[in-house]
Amino acid sequence: MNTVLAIARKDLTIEWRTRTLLARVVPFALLVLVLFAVALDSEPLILRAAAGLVWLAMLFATMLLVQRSFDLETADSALDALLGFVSSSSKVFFGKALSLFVQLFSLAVVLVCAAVVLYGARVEGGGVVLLVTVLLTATVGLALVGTLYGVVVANMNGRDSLLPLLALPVLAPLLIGATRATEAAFGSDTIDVSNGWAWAALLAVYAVVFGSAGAAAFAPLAQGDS
Amino acid sequence: MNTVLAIARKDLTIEWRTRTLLARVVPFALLVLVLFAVALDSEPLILRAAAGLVWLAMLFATMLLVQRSFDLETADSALDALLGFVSSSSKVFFGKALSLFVQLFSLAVVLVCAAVVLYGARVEGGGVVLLVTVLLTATVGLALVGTLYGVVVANMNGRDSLLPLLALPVLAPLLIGATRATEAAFGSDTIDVSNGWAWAALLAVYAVVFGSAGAAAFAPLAQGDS
Amino acid sequence: MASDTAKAGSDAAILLSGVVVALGGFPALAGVDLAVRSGELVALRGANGTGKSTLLRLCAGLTPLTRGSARVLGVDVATQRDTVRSLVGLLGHDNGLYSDLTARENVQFVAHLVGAGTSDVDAALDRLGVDARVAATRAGALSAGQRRRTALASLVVRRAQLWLLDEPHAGLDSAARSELDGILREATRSGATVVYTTHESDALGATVPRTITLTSGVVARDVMEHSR
Amino acid sequence: MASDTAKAGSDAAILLSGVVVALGGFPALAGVDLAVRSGELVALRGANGTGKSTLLRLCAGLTPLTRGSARVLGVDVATQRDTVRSLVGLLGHDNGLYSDLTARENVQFVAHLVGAGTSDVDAALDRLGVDARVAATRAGALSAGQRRRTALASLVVRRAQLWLLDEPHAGLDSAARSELDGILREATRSGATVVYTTHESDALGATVPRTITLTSGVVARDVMEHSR
Amino acid sequence: MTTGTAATRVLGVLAIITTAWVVVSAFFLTPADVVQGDSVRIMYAHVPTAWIAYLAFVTTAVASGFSLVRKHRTLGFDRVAGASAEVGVLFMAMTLITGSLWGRITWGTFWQWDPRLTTTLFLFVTYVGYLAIRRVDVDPVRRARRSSVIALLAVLEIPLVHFSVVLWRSLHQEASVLNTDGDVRLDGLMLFTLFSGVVAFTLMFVWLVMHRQRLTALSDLERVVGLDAAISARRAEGVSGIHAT
Ligand code: HEM
Ligand SMILES: Nc1ncnc2c1ncn2[C@@H]1O[C@H](COP(=O)(O)OP(=O)(O)OP(=O)(O)O)[C@@H](O)[C@H]1O
Ligand SMILES: Nc1ncnc2c1ncn2[C@@H]1O[C@H](COP(=O)(O)OP(=O)(O)OP(=O)(O)O)[C@@H](O)[C@H]1O
Ligand SMILES: [Mg+2]
Ligand SMILES: [Mg+2]
Repeated sequence: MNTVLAIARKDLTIEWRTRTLLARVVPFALLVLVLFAVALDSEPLILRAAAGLVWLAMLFATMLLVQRSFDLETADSALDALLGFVSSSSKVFFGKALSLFVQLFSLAVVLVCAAVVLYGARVEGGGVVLLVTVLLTATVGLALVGTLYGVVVANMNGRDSLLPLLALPVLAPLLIGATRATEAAFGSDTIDVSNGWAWAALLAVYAVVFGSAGAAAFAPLAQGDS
Repeated sequence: MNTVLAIARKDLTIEWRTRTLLARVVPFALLVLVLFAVALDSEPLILRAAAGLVWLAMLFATMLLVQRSFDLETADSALDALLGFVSSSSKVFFGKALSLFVQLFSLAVVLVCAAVVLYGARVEGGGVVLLVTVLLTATVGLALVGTLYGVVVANMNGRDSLLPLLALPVLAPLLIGATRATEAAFGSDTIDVSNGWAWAALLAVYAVVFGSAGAAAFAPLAQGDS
Repeated sequence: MASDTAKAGSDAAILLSGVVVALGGFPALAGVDLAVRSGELVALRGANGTGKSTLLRLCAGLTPLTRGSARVLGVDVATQRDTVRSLVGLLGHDNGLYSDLTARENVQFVAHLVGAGTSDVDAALDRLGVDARVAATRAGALSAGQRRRTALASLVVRRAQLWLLDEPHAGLDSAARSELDGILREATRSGATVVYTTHESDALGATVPRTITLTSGVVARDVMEHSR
Repeated sequence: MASDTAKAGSDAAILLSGVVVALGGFPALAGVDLAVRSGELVALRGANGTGKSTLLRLCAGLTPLTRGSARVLGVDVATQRDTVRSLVGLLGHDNGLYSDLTARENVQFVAHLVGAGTSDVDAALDRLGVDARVAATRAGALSAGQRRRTALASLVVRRAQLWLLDEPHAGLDSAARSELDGILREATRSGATVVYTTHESDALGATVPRTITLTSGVVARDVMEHSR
Repeated sequence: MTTGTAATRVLGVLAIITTAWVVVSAFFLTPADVVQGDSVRIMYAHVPTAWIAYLAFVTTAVASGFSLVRKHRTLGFDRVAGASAEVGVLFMAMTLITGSLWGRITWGTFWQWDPRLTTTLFLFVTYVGYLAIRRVDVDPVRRARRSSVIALLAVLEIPLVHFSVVLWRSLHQEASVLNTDGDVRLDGLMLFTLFSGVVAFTLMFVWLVMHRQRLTALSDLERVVGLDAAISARRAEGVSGIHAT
């Protein structure tokens, strides 16, 4: 446990020092939201798509953060050594996933606020609790899947382009679920709040599946890299 | 000229050997098209936005290809040496932009075909000539801007996240222009073909501006890197 | 040619027999038989591309075995690479540092993971001549030699049972070299086994107890000094 | 302390006076005065972190000058860095190779850009002992020493007027070292100037015409051998 | 050297015969649909290819599981996994192509953003990614581990595709525009032809995988033989090196 925290803290220290999230990923994600609006070019249309666009931006931001997280490890072959220091490689998995979760959750909060401001999305009443639950479960899922596929492509030549190819299809269900649940929280007329909770529950299941898969698969994956 | 070609050929040889474009970026861009559709989740809406979505996907793919193109140069500090070999750094600029253009143009053709199949976009008659012109001018612009900002962030820590932040705002006009012109070529009812040609002309101007800016600015930018 | 690889047994730190490692179809190691006893200090020599780094990476569990059998500290490298990794300290051609942490934070991180204390960190940094200013500078900004020193400090904190060092002298100045000499001899004295590669004739003082020379992926010579 | 930096003039390959280079606020060079004549062979020595690499990178136009004046081959480094770059061949701690091209393709690419022919490429590879198999292997898969040899072959093809080499011996085996010795001496004989850093006492045979020692960012000693 | 054996030849012949029967039956014996007309005949290719693609991906997952667990025959199972995934991607591509042609005829467009179509596309891309990972040139054991993990996760998408209609839309109130299973009513001969199609494609799948698997096994073997030669060459070099010193 201590090890997990130490690894997460190391990543967050580096993040804090380089301000990657704050100075770069957050502006990038906001920009993506704006670009969507530009590409769509129609008010009612944007409002309808708000939830989907927020999560799409989250997906792209996840790719960036995962790449960054593993570039740190592979730039000077630190991962090789790191795996020798810990008693079980799954600790590395959870440590890196934890720091990713913290970053993604902060980003998600910012993006939802941006959606309220930019797209005119509205959250009220029971929607708030649902929204927070969705943000939590979905970002946990993103962090776990991101870390898992991050280590798959770590050390590979051209990993920047390989990561999205592998991770995005797997994240598609998460995108759909999070979008639907967020729509419900935004008070859409095509989906009600109770249905939103059903989606949130599915997101939780998704996170658990990938958490266990990641813990189990990390060792053979990390072992294999050079 | 010879130097420009040699540099472009080197990049394309590496591309051919690693198949980054074919095996990864093309699937990634197609995936982005699909994810957009999933996030929007409404047929008529998707059709309306088709042109915008194609160019948005192109923008993201450009980020990947530019990163890859400069990772090659900086991984072992090859750029430092390369700049010493050429009589003028603008040759490096045009060489790298040329190889990027070749890759982006192929990608654009694939994406437009995908839009026809997936989004039900239609091109006929005079639209074809307009479309080809737009693809050419817009990808030239993308290649030039991408190369210019690629060298700005080359050698910077955490460039993966910095590049989109810097380049995307600059590319916003290109996104708008290419979207409008492509809409016209797709036979939209909000914009006609002659207007489309006006946008295409603007794209050409944009490309020329960034071509000259790039040629002029490349030397001081490349010099400044550590 | 004093070959002396027959001594196996339970106290063997490294025991290779018929080891082949193919990289991209090329046999970087083409049948290596080798036994290193616990507590030995071994220099690995040979021309460029003869397989020294490959041998070290194999023993550290980083490169898969293609043929033959390899045991490190009694553990089978082919099947239990995870265990091997946790017993071995490897310094490769890369330093394994996080460039956005300071030199001290890098060593501290390792110390935390392996359960060493702050005093160990200070002692290690001090020993390798990483002064306070350098220790407080981000690793990415350090000079080549300072980075190498920091990586060695992490290794000292680590206290592995088997030390594998790939050209540890590269980039170090003469002061750091003689310090490294002392560190390696001390490590073997306290029971650890040390294998390092080098291209320099006078790298570790004049007398290295045992020198193994590789040629084209096989052991060509294995020379012991008579007394330690 | 035989200081001998006063000799300036039009045939100076490097002429530094009062050079300060600050990196992240730290004066890596803290006032260097130095003159190197064309055709000289100079070894740069000093402990880790004393500014050797910084000095070479400054002369190659890769690091900006903070104070003082610096001319390389008659060109002002502060204002005409592009020109400086094209006159100087630098081998840094990195090798500058494209890992997806083969060793031969890497050298060939350089040759193409600088206008050298295929025979030059073959000669350079041959000279540095890069055999056909290694030349046809992607640079990313080569051993540390093979990569270094390939980078040196590129430099030979380059035929720069001023050669700056940062620990060129690191990773090379003894055969490659003596070949490098020959290459550098030949280069100076044909009029080029060579400055290299090293930590090894016997790196380039016994007699190096001139040895400059840095301490804490300033020149501490500058020793000439009496005869060349 | 060939990759054929008596078994594969029998399989091949059987596959050809059943396929021929399916073609004849699909085009000439079965009736046209009341609603869809002759275009319904695409179904006999479309549906079986989808199911065989599932079969292929499940095979990949099972083989990958064995490859991860077994210490010794890792590479053998990995070869089967790879071969099966290749064939599966081929079949899935055929599902997509026949489906969109069918769509072009019945809906007037190649593609609709229907949940099943979309998830099918994701499934397809996932396995394209899987094949991309397999293409990365690393040590075979390492590659086997990585791709096995991916295959085991990817196979979870199949239920997603199959139940997507229920999962996705049921939460929406509107009925689905495209009802994939509703508007085709199958009489006895149609059903029989459909299942003949399944049988024919299964045979073809097994035949293709066996060949593909053997082909990679052969090239692996060739690599081993090549390695043997390379090892002796390198050892010879080493011996001459020893004499030189
Ligand atoms: C590109 C377009 C299409 C794709 C990607 C596609 C994909 C699929 C898939 C994956 C299945 C297997 C479902 C399963 O059993 O889990 C399937 C089954 C089926 N498809 Fe399609 N399809 C497409 C277009 C169409 C069209 C246009 C029709 C008819 C109008 C159609 C009719 C059917 C029928 C009748 C089945 C079998 C019954 C069922 O399992 O639902 N499909 N399709
Ligand atoms: N993918 C590959 N394809 C072909 N040859 C390879 C590949 N990977 C490694 N090699 C070869 O295997 C050998 C690896 O040698 P290794 O790195 O162990 O050498 P070394 O003894 O450490 O050399 P150095 O002294 O230069 O560090 C080299 O000859 C290299 O060319
Ligand atoms: N951003 C920075 N902040 C603080 N100090 C820095 C920074 N960048 C460089 N330095 C310091 O400047 C010096 C640079 O030295 P340089 O790399 O030139 O040393 P060197 O003589 O080549 O050493 P080595 O023998 O280790 O290669 C080092 O002491 C380093 O710590
Ligand atoms: Mg080596
Ligand atoms: Mg240095």
